[in-house]
Amino acid sequence: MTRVIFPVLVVVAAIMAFWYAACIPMNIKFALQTAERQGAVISPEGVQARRDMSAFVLAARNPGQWAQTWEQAKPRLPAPHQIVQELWKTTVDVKPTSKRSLVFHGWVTLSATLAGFAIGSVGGILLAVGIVHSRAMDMSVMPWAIASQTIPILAIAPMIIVVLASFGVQGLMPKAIISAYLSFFPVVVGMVKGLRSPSAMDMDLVRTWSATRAQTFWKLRLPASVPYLFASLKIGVAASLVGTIVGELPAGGGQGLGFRLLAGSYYGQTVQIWAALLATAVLAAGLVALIGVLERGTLKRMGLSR
Amino acid sequence: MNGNPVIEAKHLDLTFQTNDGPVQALRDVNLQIHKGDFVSFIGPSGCGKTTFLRCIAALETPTGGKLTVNGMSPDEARRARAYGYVFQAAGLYPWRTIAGNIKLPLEIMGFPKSEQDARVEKVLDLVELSGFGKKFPWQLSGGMQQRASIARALAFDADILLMDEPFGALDEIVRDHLNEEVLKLWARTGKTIGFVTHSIPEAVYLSTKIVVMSPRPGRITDVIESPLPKERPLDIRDSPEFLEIAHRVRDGLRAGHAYD
Amino acid sequence: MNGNPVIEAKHLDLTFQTNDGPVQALRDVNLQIHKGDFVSFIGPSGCGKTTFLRCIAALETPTGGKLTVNGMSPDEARRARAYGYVFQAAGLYPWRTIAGNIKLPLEIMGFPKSEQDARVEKVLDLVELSGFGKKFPWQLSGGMQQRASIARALAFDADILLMDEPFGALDEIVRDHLNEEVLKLWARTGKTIGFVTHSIPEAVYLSTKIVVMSPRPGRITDVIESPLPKERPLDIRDSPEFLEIAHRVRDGLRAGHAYD
Amino acid sequence: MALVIAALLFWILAWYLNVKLSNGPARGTRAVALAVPVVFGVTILVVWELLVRGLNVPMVVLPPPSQIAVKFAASIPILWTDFVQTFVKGVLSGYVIGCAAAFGVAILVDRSDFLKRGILPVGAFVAALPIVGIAPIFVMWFNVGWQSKAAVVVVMVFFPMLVNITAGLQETSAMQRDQMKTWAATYWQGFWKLRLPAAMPFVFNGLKISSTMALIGAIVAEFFGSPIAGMGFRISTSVGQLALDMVWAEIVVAALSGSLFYGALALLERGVTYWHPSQRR
Amino acid sequence: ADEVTLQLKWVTQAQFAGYYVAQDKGYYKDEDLDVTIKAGGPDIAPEQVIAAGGADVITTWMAAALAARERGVPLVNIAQPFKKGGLQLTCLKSAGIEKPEDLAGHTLGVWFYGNEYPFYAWMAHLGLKTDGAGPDGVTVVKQAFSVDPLIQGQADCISTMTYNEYGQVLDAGYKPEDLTVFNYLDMGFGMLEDGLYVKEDDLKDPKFDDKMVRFVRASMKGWKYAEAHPDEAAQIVLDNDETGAQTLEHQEYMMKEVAKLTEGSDGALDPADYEQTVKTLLSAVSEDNPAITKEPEGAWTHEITDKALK
Ligand SMILES: Nc1ncnc2c1ncn2[C@@H]1O[C@H](COP(=O)(O)OP(=O)(O)OP(=O)(O)O)[C@@H](O)[C@H]1O
Ligand SMILES: Nc1ncnc2c1ncn2[C@@H]1O[C@H](COP(=O)(O)OP(=O)(O)OP(=O)(O)O)[C@@H](O)[C@H]1O
Ligand SMILES: Cc1ncc(C[n+]2csc(CCO)c2C)c(N)n1
Ligand SMILES: [Mg+2]
Ligand SMILES: [Mg+2]
Repeated sequence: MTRVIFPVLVVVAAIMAFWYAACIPMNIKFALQTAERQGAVISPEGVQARRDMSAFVLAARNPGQWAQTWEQAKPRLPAPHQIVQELWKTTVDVKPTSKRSLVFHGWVTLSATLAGFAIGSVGGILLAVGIVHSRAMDMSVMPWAIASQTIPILAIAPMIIVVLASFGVQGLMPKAIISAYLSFFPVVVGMVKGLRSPSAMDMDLVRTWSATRAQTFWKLRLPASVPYLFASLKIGVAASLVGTIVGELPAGGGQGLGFRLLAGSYYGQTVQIWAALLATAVLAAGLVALIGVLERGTLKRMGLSR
Repeated sequence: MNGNPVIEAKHLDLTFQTNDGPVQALRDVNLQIHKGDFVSFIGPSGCGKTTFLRCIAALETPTGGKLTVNGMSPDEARRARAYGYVFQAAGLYPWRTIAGNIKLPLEIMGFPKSEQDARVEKVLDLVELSGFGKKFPWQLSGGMQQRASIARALAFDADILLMDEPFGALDEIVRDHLNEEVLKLWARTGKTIGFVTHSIPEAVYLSTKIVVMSPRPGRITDVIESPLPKERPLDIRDSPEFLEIAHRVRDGLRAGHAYD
Repeated sequence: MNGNPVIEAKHLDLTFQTNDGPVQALRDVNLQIHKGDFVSFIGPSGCGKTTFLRCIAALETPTGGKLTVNGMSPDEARRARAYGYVFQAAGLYPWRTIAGNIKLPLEIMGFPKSEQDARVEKVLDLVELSGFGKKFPWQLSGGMQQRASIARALAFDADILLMDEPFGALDEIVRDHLNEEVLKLWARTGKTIGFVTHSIPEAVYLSTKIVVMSPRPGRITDVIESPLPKERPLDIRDSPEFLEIAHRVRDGLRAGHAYD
Repeated sequence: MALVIAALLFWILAWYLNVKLSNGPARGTRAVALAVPVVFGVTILVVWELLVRGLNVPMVVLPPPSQIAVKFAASIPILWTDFVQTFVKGVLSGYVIGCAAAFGVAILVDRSDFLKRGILPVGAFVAALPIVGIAPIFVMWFNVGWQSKAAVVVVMVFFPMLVNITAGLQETSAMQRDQMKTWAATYWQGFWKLRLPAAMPFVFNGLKISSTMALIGAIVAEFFGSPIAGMGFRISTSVGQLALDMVWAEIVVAALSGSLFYGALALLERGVTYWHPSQRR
Repeated sequence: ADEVTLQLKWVTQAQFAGYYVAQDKGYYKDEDLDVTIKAGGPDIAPEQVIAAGGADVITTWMAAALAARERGVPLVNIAQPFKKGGLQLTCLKSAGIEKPEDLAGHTLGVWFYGNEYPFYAWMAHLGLKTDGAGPDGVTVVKQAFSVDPLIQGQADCISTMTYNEYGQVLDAGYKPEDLTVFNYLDMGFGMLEDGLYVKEDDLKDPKFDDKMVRFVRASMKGWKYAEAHPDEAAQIVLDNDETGAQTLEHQEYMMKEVAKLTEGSDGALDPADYEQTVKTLLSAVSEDNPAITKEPEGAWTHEITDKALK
């Protein structure tokens, strides 16, 4: 564990240093404009004169304004501490049930993600079972499954939402279905691989015992596929989350981290965008880690880890 | 020998259809195996030993000739669970304990729970693995795994035991030891055994009948009935009779061997 | 034998530090190998044969004692490209043809292009694979692959050839054949050869000196100088001298063996 | 209603045909391997057409395939402009830059165990960022042109590639590396002659995964600002204009270019990793 | 109570205050209506939603509604709470733009999603090409619903709504005197915004008709209340915002600006405004601007408002 923590800390520290440094050229123009308006002496004077100058030159000529680049309300690039403050404000300082709480929105997104992930992985597993057992399905479905993933989901997401709404399906479900659409594919691919992982010898062996297809499935294929299943579930859950966010974008005006992202972009609230982004990443990392824990537990129980 | 043969092949042919054209794996194979025989198949790589064993086990379908097992077709025999099959690698399922692995065919064949446990105990004992039932395969050495795999093939008490190079992956000394064990087992149970091997001493040491095959297309070039007694200590391998049979096998092999 | 030893080990110790505590792989190993010797190492699994060979090749660093190769430290010898090493599996790169594989060490060592081709031709000839240079490894049989891997170790003409169970994966008959080939090669080139094997007949058939090792911690229990002549037809293996040495080796092995 | 029943019948019939084809005597052949998915695809289109017409689905909700095809044929110049804008300028440039960057970092990570332990977990976290959130930021930073789309693609492609290349470089066996050592090979000799070729199956795995993601990323980014060309631009604009046939024509272009991109990579893979067991047979 | 589903064009904000106030103050309940207000978003086309049966009534811009009508979704305007339009092009004086003729050669941010029709009509009128800058053309970029392009210096003009983005530009530190504003309405290219539309066929059902009468009556009551009490209305909107991302300050600003647009409308559509909208749309029919190609018929009715306002 400590073998990892120290290098990670070093890398994170390096990123932070770079980040603060990057804030200066990114935000300097606006900082100078504000400062000038408040009467500070800026070189060169006047928005017009600075319009086409390089941010680096401006930063170099006005070192006195650097601090300002880390404190703007709507910066191009918010400084890390601003994001942390925003996160703090929207998680700890407000009730978790409040609409202003990221915990609340995180929960909404999470529940749609989990629902979508459940649909997607169950669907993916069933499809994989079909593909493994039916040649016709194998040959016809697989190429189209790949093609389906090249469709820009964001383009059809609104249509899915509209069509489902006309059937009275609203709220969590449309998002979950879009999220399922993104998560089923890695699960299908992984499960097909896993269900086919028993060697020819393994398959022959159960044949010598005159096992039925169902017995072969439950006693050989399924257990053999477990490691593959977990590997693809990890990819699938991350994809699920992206799907939920994508499903939230066109819907507009609802609850969830995706809306926070979008609302942030409508009102130029960059700090809010970054906070929502970070919250999403934490959620994704958490979900993947959770599956990792389940994986380790299951594989250990199955005697597959050593 | 006495009575009807347990396994009988008459003019057996098998041709695989491959992308590069047909491959004739077996041609005009004739053989009788009687109850209680220990038959070894030896021959260069690719000569059809495995294919023949698989035909008996109904894992391949011959393209010509006739093959009967206990008077039935191989597929009927398979469905009647007439044999246990041991592959070269132990092929134990890593997610099941040793006992779980041995229980697997019993579950599939629908043995009652209580009997399953009893049988597992019995065969574990038979291969000298009592006490290892709760271990996972990877916690055992290669030799022990191979014994567990034999135990698994024995558990449902089929009359015929087919083994395809079961000890190919083991080192010579462990192999010697397992050879002794198999012989003891055979003596104790009186099963009919078909055994594929690459090793001349192993074939001679174990068998009552040695079938020498030659490749492309796989034919039987020699069938040697062993005059060795049933009781065989390891150092029988230095005896003149042993060496003589070994010599005959080697000559038979040499004759039909292409090196690559 | 005459002159300075090519390889000399004095009180060699090697302990691996593992998660489960230290594992002593070699203890107090003393051995001299002279120019032109053919030395076989035999012993049960885990006795340290591979480890010893790897020490010579500077792939492991001994934790005690002294080891010299041509009077240098093993690492110096490695950098001077003093030896060719043949691993158990052929280890050919599937994306290179046979010729490309053999050329690989030559490229790395910076041989000029024209010489590379000449050498490839020569060693392909030596292992009787002329004409197969343009094939890919997977298009060859296991035996041929193993010969290609030997050719690769020979291509840059190192004085010492170290082989770690090079024929372990092959069937007995192909193995016999390759044994003959290696002997011829050795006779022709006069190289010093270190050879690890599990097979008693192989060790006896090939070597001028057989080193028997015992496990945990790996020690040398016997060093047998072979009285067999340099010229060795295959049926020398049925001669009384051969059997006697084989017996001595087997006894040495038995003494130190735990079955599992 | 009749059309709905016809759709159902057609489905059953086509499925029966596919089952027959794929289990029939010609099962191994190339023709069948091609015919079966084609039959499946055609079935979907026919069933779609029949259902849309049979159930009187409004055209502004879901147009029938025939109408999409007509629109497609009539709008080829526009579709081509959009394809060039999004795919050629945005996706390809971002893809190349992203893969190259991943390659560079992979070598760094490969050479330093410290960096490996530090960068990979952080990278995994960064990869969890939803691109839809990054897209508006990048549009703000890099302007509405193709550059911002390329930047989004770079970010999307970078991590899957890094992970795959790093894993691939570790793919060699200890034996193969020992072999290099016995020949006293340098790091770069070992890299070019052993580890890179051995890594190729992984590299292509990464290339294929990121190819589909790259296109989606570029289209998403166009939703947050673009010149008045591009697949994402056209899709969102056409939705606003209720020109759903145009939306679907663009989706067809996206799926087609995505699949072709994927197919091209698979073909290249076949050429480069001809030696890998998965490519033989 | 009768159920009514209203699909908005955009996210919850003071632009739709009248409906939220009507809901909050119980005006709908008083009319025996159970109203569901569905927020929209950038990629939700309300016309599509109503066509698919996901809503009974929608708010949208007239251009989009007429376009939908041509594409087989016969929408009818039943009420027009917005008398004036808030869409405008906001330019930087510092970029040298003071009057329409100065636009040539500049980069303009335009909203698409069906909001682009007035812009194209205006450009056609000015004779400016929209496919690239030059002495007689402008560079058009699709602007997301944010003011970033102007602030970041990526465009010299951007689309704004008086009640929303314009305020954001001011927030960013620009003074009104730094900016040149072209209001489409003032220039004669105005289009009716935010009207209430239903499907023509539905209106044939007297029960639906009656429902709409009550709905429009209650909504207009809501609008008038919101106009009179902007701060309270803003708070109501904020309470209905699910994202929790809106600020009271901004909604108050928006409500005050929106009130200027709804002021003077009793809900009934002014046929003159309708004529202007149609004229504008027909004046610039092109590949880029395929809103409508011919004079629409029956696209509005006074039937509902007449009954509602009695
Ligand atoms: N499924 C198959 N399809 C095509 N050819 C096959 C198939 N199985 C075996 N063969 C071919 O049939 C011949 C006999 O193969 P078989 O496996 O029976 O040989 P073997 O004697 O068991 O060899 P080994 O000692 O290497 O195990 C070989 O030439 C082999 O290539
Ligand atoms: N890298 C290592 N780390 C820890 N222990 C090791 C390592 N390599 C070998 N060992 C241990 O050292 C001992 C000797 O191993 P070695 O591989 O030399 O045996 P061997 O005689 O070659 O066996 P085999 O015949 O199975 O190849 C074994 O107990 C092994 O487990
Ligand atoms: C009917 C209707 N049509 C278009 C818009 C578009 N619109 C108005 S304000 C705004 C920017 C965000 O405040 C946008 C895009 C709308 N709201 N309502
Ligand atoms: Mg075989
Ligand atoms: Mg070894």
